Amino acid sequence: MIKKDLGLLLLIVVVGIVVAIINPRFLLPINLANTANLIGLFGILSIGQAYVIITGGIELSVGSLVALLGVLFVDFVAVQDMSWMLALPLILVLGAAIGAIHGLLITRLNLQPFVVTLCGLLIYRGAARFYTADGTAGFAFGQSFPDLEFLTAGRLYGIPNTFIALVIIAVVMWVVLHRSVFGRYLYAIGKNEEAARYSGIRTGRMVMSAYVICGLLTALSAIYFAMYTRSISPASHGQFYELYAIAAAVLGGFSLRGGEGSIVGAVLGTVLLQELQNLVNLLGIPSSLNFAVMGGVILIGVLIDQQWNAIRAQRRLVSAARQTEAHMADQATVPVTANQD
Amino acid sequence: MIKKDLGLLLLIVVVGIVVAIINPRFLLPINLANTANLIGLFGILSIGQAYVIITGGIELSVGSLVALLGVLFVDFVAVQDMSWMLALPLILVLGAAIGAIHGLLITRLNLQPFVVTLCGLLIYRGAARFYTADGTAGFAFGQSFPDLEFLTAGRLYGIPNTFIALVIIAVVMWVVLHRSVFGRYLYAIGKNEEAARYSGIRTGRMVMSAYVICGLLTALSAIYFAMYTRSISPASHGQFYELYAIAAAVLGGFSLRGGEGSIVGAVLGTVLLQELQNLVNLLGIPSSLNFAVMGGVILIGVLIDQQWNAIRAQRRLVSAARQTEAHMADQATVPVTANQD
Amino acid sequence: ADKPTLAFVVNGASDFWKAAEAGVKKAQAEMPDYTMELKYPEQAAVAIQQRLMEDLVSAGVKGIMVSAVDPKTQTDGLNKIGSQTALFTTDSDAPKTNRIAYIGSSNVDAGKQAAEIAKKAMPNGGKCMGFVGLLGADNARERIEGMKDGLKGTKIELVDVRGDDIDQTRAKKNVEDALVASPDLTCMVGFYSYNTPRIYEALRDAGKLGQITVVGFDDDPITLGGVKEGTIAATVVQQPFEWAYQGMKLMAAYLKGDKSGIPANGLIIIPTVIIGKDDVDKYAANLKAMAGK
Amino acid sequence: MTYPGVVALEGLSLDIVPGEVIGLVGENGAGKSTLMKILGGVIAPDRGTILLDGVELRSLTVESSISSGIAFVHQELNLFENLDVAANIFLGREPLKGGLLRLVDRDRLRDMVKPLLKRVGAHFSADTPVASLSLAEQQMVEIAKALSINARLVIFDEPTSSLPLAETERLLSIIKLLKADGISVIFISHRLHEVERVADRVVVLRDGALVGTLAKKDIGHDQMVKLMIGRVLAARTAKPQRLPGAVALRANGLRTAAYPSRPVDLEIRYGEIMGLAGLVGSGRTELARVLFGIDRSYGGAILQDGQEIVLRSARDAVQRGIFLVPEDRKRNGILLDFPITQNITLADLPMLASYFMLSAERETAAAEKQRLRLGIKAPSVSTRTGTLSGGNQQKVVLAKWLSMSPKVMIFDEPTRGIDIGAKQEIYGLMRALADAGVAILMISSDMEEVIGVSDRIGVMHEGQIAGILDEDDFSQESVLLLAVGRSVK
Ligand SMILES: Nc1ncnc2c1ncn2[C@@H]1O[C@H](COP(=O)(O)OP(=O)(O)OP(=O)(O)O)[C@@H](O)[C@H]1O
Ligand SMILES: Nc1ncnc2c1ncn2[C@@H]1O[C@H](COP(=O)(O)OP(=O)(O)OP(=O)(O)O)[C@@H](O)[C@H]1O
Ligand SMILES: [Mg+2]
Ligand SMILES: [Mg+2]
Repeated sequence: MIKKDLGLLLLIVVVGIVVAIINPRFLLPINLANTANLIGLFGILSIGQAYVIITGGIELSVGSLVALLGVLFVDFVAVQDMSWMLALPLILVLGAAIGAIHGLLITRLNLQPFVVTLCGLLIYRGAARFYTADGTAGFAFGQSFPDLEFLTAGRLYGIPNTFIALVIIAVVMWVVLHRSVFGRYLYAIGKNEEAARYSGIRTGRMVMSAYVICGLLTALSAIYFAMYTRSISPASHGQFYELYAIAAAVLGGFSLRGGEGSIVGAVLGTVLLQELQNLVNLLGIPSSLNFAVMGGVILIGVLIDQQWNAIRAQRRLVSAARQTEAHMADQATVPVTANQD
Repeated sequence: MIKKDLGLLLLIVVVGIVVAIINPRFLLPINLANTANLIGLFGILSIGQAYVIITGGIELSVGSLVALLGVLFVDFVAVQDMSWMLALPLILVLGAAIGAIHGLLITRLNLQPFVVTLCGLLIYRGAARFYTADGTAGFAFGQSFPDLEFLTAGRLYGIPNTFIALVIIAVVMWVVLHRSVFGRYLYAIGKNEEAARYSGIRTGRMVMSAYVICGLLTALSAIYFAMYTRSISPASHGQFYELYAIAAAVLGGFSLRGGEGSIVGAVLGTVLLQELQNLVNLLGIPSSLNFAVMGGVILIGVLIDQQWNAIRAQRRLVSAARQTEAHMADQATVPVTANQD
Repeated sequence: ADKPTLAFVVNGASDFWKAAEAGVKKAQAEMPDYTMELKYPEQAAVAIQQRLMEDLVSAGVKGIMVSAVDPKTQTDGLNKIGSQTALFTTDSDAPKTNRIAYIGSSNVDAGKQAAEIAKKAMPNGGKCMGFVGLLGADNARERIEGMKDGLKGTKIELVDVRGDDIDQTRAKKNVEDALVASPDLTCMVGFYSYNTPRIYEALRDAGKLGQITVVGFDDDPITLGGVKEGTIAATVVQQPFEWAYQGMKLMAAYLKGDKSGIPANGLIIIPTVIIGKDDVDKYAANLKAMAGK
Repeated sequence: MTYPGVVALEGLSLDIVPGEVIGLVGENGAGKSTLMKILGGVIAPDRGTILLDGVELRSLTVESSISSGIAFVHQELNLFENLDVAANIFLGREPLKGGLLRLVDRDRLRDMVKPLLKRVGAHFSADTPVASLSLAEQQMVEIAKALSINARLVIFDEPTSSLPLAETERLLSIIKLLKADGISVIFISHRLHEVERVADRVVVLRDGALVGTLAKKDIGHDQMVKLMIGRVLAARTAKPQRLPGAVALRANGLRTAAYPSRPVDLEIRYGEIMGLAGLVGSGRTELARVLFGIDRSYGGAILQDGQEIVLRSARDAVQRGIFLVPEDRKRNGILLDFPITQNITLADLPMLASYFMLSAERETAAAEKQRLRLGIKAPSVSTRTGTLSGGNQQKVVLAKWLSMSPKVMIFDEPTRGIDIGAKQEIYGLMRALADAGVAILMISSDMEEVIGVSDRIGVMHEGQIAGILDEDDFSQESVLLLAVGRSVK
């Protein structure tokens, strides 16, 4: 796992160096900070998605949720004059509740995650559009919420607060996934849900928690996105973000079959994707190719990973065979003594 | 299986009756023909998708392919002055080739279908946009290809030729999936690929064929779509069509875990989805709710199906228990003789 | 590479901007000591456009002319860009930002011109159905609003506007469904550049060309063809070529320190024009010439 | 043939003459299945040759293996639940019609399947969906499938591990019929008495090598065991060290999904091994699942230490010290991809963790302890569990529960597919547990096992306890009579 993450890190660094050589402005603090900001926004989404993917599920409604929750947040704060200190937790709770509903439908009613969240994708998008009657939700001119803005779009010593938030969340979620009992349960469920249940794990609750975590992080990210764009046209806001999140997780080594992947990988996957977007803009590559570059890199990354694994498995096989032969030679006398027993 | 299809048919008819009562113009031949035309277009996509889903795979690049192949077809015919008799098979071959590449990556290099086709989604969209430099590909005013137009957008006795094409394709594909050896192998692979391999089935080839079929049908559909809109802006053309196709298949009883579903179901799923879209327009429901209506109906459909199955399983259990009781009473003498051996 | 770069950032990929591209090219030809480019964001979304502009600023662009995706609420983002580079707006203005000037036309006025077309074509009144890509988008709203305004007090009514989310298949089906749902329609309005051609084609398929008054926007070749044929009453065209051409020159001058081109109110309005049957040939020829073909 | 970390087979030669039944025995992981998979063309050997009638078969694939007349009943079931019986039996060899379209000739297929089903004694029809068959019935389909190949050699890899009594007898007589037709058979089983009855020659594998061949006259239980594990096993079962105590778990009119209309009454006492016998589908597994909280009950009550308890999930049962070693190991027992350690600690993580945080050291220590205690054969506790042999995998499942403190342990077919040596060890472990005061319920379809290990035997018939036998009444016949719904005496 750690080797895989290192490979990804290396790729990120190499791409960075190449871009910096072609256009040194890549390394300007302002550019790095801008990119870090977006890494923060998308990284939080990816971590949420990762929690669902680890259980063998998938959450396709992320993009629509970013739109719906973003619309609601902006509307609450800018139009309904609700205090943001109230609106923020409200939105988080809403995100968690939606996650819980998905989890319930999946674990209690045994529906497929793909189907449930596909319906979510359609329904939440429609709801967001209906809520604003297809209009845009945004802050009026001069409307300003200094504290909220500092928290969501501000910078600390030049580092965007969203990036700091990502780092904190990533550390916490890393510990939870890789060092806690809950995390181990999620891996077990992803590998073999039934066996996990037969070991006394309440798999339903665990899976539900994963969707709740995803909903919660998505809601947080939705607020950040809303404060970044400060304007949300519900028809297009957040479109395809679920694909970005899934792509980042997959690049980071998550298997959609469940039970595999690391949080570090998901974050690095996000970093690589955002670096690529930055690169397309900085190097003047036609933006029509943006998607193609992203798709190409993911495909190549996954291919290399796969080939790498295949080669390693091959090698392990050969060396194992050698070892065993040696071992057997050593042991050749043992069965005879056993025979005298 | 057939019971499930009947349920769906019933739903379609009931919705149709309700709409017809509210707005009798729903039943006008012209409206039916218009809707049949779109059912033809989307139905072909759904059948292609169904072939992939039956193997336990998924094809996410459908929408992007519709854009890329559509752009190429229009460009060949309208701009490059290629004969459509040449361009049409060329596009079909291209679609099949792309399907074959997906199949190869999935079966030979063991990549996950979701990942491969997600990359396809990104790459083909980018390719289409790059090809026209983000412009629109379309026929010039008055440019006309009577034969091609008759075949792709014409009507026979008021029935759109695309719908006739769908019926023919559905029948052929039904026979192939439900009556041929190949179809049986696909079901077997979808349920348990390893066991299928143990039975001497060349699973790699079979899965690849499924993707080729999907690519081919997608290409055909792309041509139909291109001739329907007669103009393609590659950035948005065909967006989300993969979701429509998957949704239709799922509504029609396909399981994304593979090995389940019928062609009739996929077609009926398409019919229902198009009926819903038609309904939104005819009843003057805000277009922003279009997606939400679709999502809601799919969710409800899947839920009913699931509950229905649960109830049926319960009943089967009880009746099975009764049967066994009767059966055991008959057999009570057999094992005793065996014991004397 | 040391030449100062000027960027024209559009709001999404669309043929509409092809003319602007030609305008940028023409300006570039006249001013070789600048690098001028036109940038498409890969999606018509605020976040992505904002990102694109930030990256351009990072890349050292000296001036940006932008058609903001959502100018009303994008204020802060635009101000951020405006504080780092010379910012101009086009297509739709963002007057409350620190942009230097706006060059473009007024969508409300364009809507009013569409009303003029309808009034002229249907002196006895009628019932119109509108079609648009994104119902919520500013340009759509302003055009619809302008048209409704212009129709006030007449017997012509804009009964509904159907959206299609920029899905051309749905755009055409919406027209077909409208023909079924409301048989008493006498006129159709295509608010986005691709809506008019879809109306044209759906009417042709239904054999209703000429029976229903079509009011168009923009200059898709099919639209112009229809106007010429007489089956489309007329179309309201903006002049993105001029926006781009004049805008680029203005920016270049501004960067050199020449601020004479900037009016006091910061608004440079290049009016939209109605292209009817009589003007269409001239307009098409002009278009071709601009594109340098 | 090598796998990562193991040489599964090494320098082995074996020849088979027509009409001969070869019994192939060996400990778990001896390489029996591997050898057969090579013959079946499923995996390729690293070196060596296979000769048929003196002609070398090169690069054997599944198809060429089938076409050269080798039929195969795999150890793990390979059926497709979404297809019907007929489709399963002839999958890959369907009768065709319709020329290039390659349509399935369904009528001919049905005609071809009918006699096969009759031959294996199945009472379901050709178009029954496999999903609705029980495990044993599915095994019959597998056997019918092997028979459908006009084979010259039929390989049965532990066909009886999920077949009880009557069906086992049927299978043994089928093997005799095959032999009479001049068809060779390789019969792999850990139930040595079955091997004794059918084999003309017994071949014994140990650690991937052939360690001995027994001619018909030399075949005997002890000889086979000696060759397999290199020594003679001590007396089969140890006697209980103490008298059974109070009732630990009681089912009071409990109804399960198998027979919702039939209540089960059963008592399990501390310190005893309660055997539970019965025919296939008599509802034993369902009962175990309800007692372990996996399935809900359809009525009745469960009492632990005289108190009624409600089990909403397996976790409720685990917390009360009621553990289940499930029937289907791969599906319910272990995570093949997890290292041994994580499988062993999975159920006990909260105890091994502090403040919900895992401790790798404590986990490894706990696992290492169990590995030594149970003698799990593996390079280390960090080995992937999926690479272990069946018996060792079963020990891992046991280790999971033994590392906690069981009060009631339910074993569902605890020695299914496990070699004789490991069986003895598991019997020993069960007895030791009982002696330590644990109440044990052992569901088994192996008659020898039920009679040899239990202190009392409950027999289930159609979802109800048909009778309880005390040690003095133990006999194959009385168990069987109860199992088919007759009364003893
Ligand atoms: N896919 C695999 N990967 C790694 N090792 C394997 C694999 N399959 C089998 N082995 C190993 O090869 C050896 C032989 O296994 P095999 O399945 O042939 O044993 P067996 O004699 O059939 O045992 P059993 O009686 O338990 O079925 C064992 O040590 C096993 O762990
Ligand atoms: N997963 C299942 N799906 C459908 N039917 C099942 C399932 N499990 C058990 N059954 C049915 O329930 C009945 C009781 O089965 P159960 O497994 O409880 O019996 P058993 O006595 O344990 O038999 P076995 O020796 O086969 O395990 C059988 O008729 C069986 O076909
Ligand atoms: Mg084996
Ligand atoms: Mg059982």
